[in-house]
Amino acid sequence: MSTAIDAFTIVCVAAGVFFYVAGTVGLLRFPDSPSRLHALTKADNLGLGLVALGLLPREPSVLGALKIVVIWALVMLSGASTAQLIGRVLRRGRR
Amino acid sequence: MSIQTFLDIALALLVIGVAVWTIVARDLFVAVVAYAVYGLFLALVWIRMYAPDVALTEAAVGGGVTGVLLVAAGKRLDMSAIDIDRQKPSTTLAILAAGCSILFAGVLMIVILSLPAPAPTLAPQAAAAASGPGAGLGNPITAVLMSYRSFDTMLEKVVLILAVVGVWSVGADQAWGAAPAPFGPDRPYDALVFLAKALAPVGAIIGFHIFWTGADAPGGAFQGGALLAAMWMVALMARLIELPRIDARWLRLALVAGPAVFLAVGIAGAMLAGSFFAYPSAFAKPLILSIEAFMVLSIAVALTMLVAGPPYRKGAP
Amino acid sequence: MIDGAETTQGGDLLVLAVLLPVAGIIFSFVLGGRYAERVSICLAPLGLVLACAVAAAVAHAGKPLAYAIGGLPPPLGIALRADGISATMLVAVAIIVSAAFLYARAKFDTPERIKETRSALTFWILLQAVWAGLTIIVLGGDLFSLYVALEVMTFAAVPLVCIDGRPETLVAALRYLLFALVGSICYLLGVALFYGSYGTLDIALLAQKAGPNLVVWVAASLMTAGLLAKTALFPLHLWLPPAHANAPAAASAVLSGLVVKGSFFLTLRIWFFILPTLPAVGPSTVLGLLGSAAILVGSALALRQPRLKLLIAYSTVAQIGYLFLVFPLATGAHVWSTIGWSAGVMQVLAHAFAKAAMFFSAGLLAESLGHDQIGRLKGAARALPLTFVTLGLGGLSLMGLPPSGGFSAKWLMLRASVASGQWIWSAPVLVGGLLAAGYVYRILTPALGDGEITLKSPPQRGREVIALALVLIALALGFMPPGFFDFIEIGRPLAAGRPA
Amino acid sequence: MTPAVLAALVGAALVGLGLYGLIVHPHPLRKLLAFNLVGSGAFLVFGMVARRGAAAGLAFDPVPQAMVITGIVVAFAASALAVALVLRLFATSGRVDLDPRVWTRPDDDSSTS
Repeated sequence: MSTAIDAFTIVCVAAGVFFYVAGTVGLLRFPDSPSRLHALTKADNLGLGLVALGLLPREPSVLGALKIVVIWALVMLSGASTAQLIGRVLRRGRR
Repeated sequence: MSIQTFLDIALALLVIGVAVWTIVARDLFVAVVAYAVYGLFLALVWIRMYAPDVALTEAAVGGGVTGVLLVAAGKRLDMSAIDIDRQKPSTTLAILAAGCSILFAGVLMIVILSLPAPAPTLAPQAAAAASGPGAGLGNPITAVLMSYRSFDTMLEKVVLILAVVGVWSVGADQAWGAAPAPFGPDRPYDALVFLAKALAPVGAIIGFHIFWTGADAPGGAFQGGALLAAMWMVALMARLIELPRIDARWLRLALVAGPAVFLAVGIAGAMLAGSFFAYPSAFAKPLILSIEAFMVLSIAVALTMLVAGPPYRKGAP
Repeated sequence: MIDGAETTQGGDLLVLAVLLPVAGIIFSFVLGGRYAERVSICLAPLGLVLACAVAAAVAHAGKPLAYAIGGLPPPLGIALRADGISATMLVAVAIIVSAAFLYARAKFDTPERIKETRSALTFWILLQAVWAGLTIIVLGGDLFSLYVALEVMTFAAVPLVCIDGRPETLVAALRYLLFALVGSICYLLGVALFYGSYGTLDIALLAQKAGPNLVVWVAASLMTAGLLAKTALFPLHLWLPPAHANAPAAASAVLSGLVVKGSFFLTLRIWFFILPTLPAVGPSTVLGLLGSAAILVGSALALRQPRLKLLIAYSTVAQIGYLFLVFPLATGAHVWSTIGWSAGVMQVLAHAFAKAAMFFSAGLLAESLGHDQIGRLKGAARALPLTFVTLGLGGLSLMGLPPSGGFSAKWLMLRASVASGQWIWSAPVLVGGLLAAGYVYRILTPALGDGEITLKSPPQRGREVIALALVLIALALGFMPPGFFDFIEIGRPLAAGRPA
Repeated sequence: MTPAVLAALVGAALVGLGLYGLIVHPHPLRKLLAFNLVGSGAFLVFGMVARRGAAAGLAFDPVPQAMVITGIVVAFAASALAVALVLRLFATSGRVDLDPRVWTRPDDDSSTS
């Protein structure tokens, strides 16, 4: 049982880290701000989501698991809103 | 070299790198943003030092609220930087300054490495005292702040009040009594309004949670208060609520609530527990928690009002 | 149990002395408006009574008072202590702050029908905060509490400088703030090193543990350097003249007379109370030399100032220099170090009272004439006789002419330098006196001459009397009985006759 | 070298870096940023002192950590006051120079009382 959980965690966290790396590469390599933003938010939401998912079964208490989910939700919320705001500023700047 | 050492060194270099960026950045606004980033990395360093309470404070106050304050100021001062930055420091001054700084840092490093070992510590006394009959708190830092060094903690709240008075005092005479200038534009972006509506209630609950668990786990009045202040600021930016007038009685009461209750309990201690700022041992924990509750209020209000700045009235010089 | 860690009889007075102005700040802030003024005026006499009670208790006990806050003794808890010098300072602070309260009433009252004004409310709260900060500085027994007290004082003093809101005052305040903040951080670094070495920040405990080693030297130097920036000792004096010359007169008097003495007092605490046995010839000589330079530079610049308040502010730079001669003249357990110590304390007190009185007078003069240009004072003494009597008597003390506290201080300094064989330190004392005569002469000569003066407003007798009363105290200090000099030795380690 | 000592050395470097910025930059807000670097460097030294004092089942000595928390709040209050002063200076005069020579007028006739 514990081996299965370990394997699940490793797979999920590794996949999450992959998305982080991909997002970071995108941030550094993409040509303009909107596509950089695109890379970044995708990486954050998916990458963090997978890391959180991988850590969930390792949390002994329900409250602890709930905290992990809330953290993920909060990051998604703030990430999405910030991306919106940055995008708005970019559009205004181009006009 | 173990992986942990590698990560520690990488983090150290990162912090120094961002700090260098803050200093050498050409643009004032870039420097300010670099500083905000720096605050977040610093919080990670504090985690590595086994200081979760400090890390929370650094992230919330040092990085978060200070970041908001400086970014807002940096935006308004961008124009001022144009002519002043043209006065390039002379090369002699720069070399002299670099020499002094390197010497200073070098001496400090040597002294740090020559501190005596084993290190002196009050940890055993503090641990015994925190769980003892005097306090009954699981978090020794809260015990130190609220019981052993309560005098400092109360004075520090007085410093916050004075800072608010100082910030208000630079306002215009005609604006006295009015509210500070609003945080955001009259018609805020929809995304911001959505964020504020969704985030502020959750954040406020987390703030209370951090304060409440602070008695026994990392957290406490400062960290909780700072988080509440941040949520209030988000709501202010989205213009969901407006800043209060600075002569509002409730605002004044909220600002002094923490130190005033502290002072009152301290004086009562002289009668009930035989010494100023002593807690009767049966009521120590509930008393400390209730003082902290008022302190959370005072800290949240003080931090927000400090970021908001002096009272403002259109047309006042 | 270690001496000084337990609460002594009369220790309650110390807590009350600290809590009184703190409570004043809280009440003034909540009640607002003209109540801030009323609270200040009501608390001042109480504070004076408390200060005198502390002094009487110290004199009666013949040893320091102590109070362990919360019944929790150091090292984990915090102690307040009052020895001879802190009781003396406490009384001086209470007198000068009360005088400033009375003096400020005319300018910072809240007019009828207006609920609250910016300058009045902030002025009264900030002045009470200066009082609170100074009280904690003289009574605090813990280096970190003292850091917070230093910050209380900074946060109170800086906005006082720019309370009238002109850009020049804002610049002065900002420079003052930056100097003070960097000074605080240097002090704090020293505190960290002390804790890292000895695991306590209590002054009495550190005094027993600290010995001469690298960490202690660096920690003490860092703290001293930080405090020098706050005291405005040459060459860190640049912020002081514009700040003190631009503040309202009531605030200038407190800033120049007392606030800079607060950080000086902490340098005394470090070198004479925590590290009295360190072979500190090197640092004392450096501080003495910086002090001498401050006397010469400050006096020379005072001779060239166009405005009276700037002149008085530069004179503060010079008079601060005298304070630091106490380091070469009183370090160590010599027979003569008692004389040097008495000289230093006397200089602190004499300058505090004389300078406060002179700033009060300069403020009255500026209100009556509408300016304080020295070049346009011709005949002013006839129009404002009492103001110029005060300025003249204050100048007498600054020059060090008898009978005055300034004379006693400088005379004792000369005696100590002769007795210790350190003749060199008598040179700055004497030259500084001559230069002071020069700048006092610059004020008085034109004023006593003939000239047409039109007063914008009549002289204000009541406020002139307050200034005169302070300067009379400065003169009376010249007649202190020998018992006073025994009193200020109470609690000082290595005081003559009882080496540690 | 333990992580705590490493952090303290970083702190010392930050103090030096901040001092350099304080001296070199003419803009008051840049000076304020530099001051904040110096402050956080000093706090890191406190943090090392706390970590070195780990004993009795605690991973740190709580006394210096409590002091850092107080220090961070005080440093923030100082920043807020400085920012208010700078903004007011800019609003009333349109410039933020700290150089006293800019502000001295030879015919200064302002009566301050």
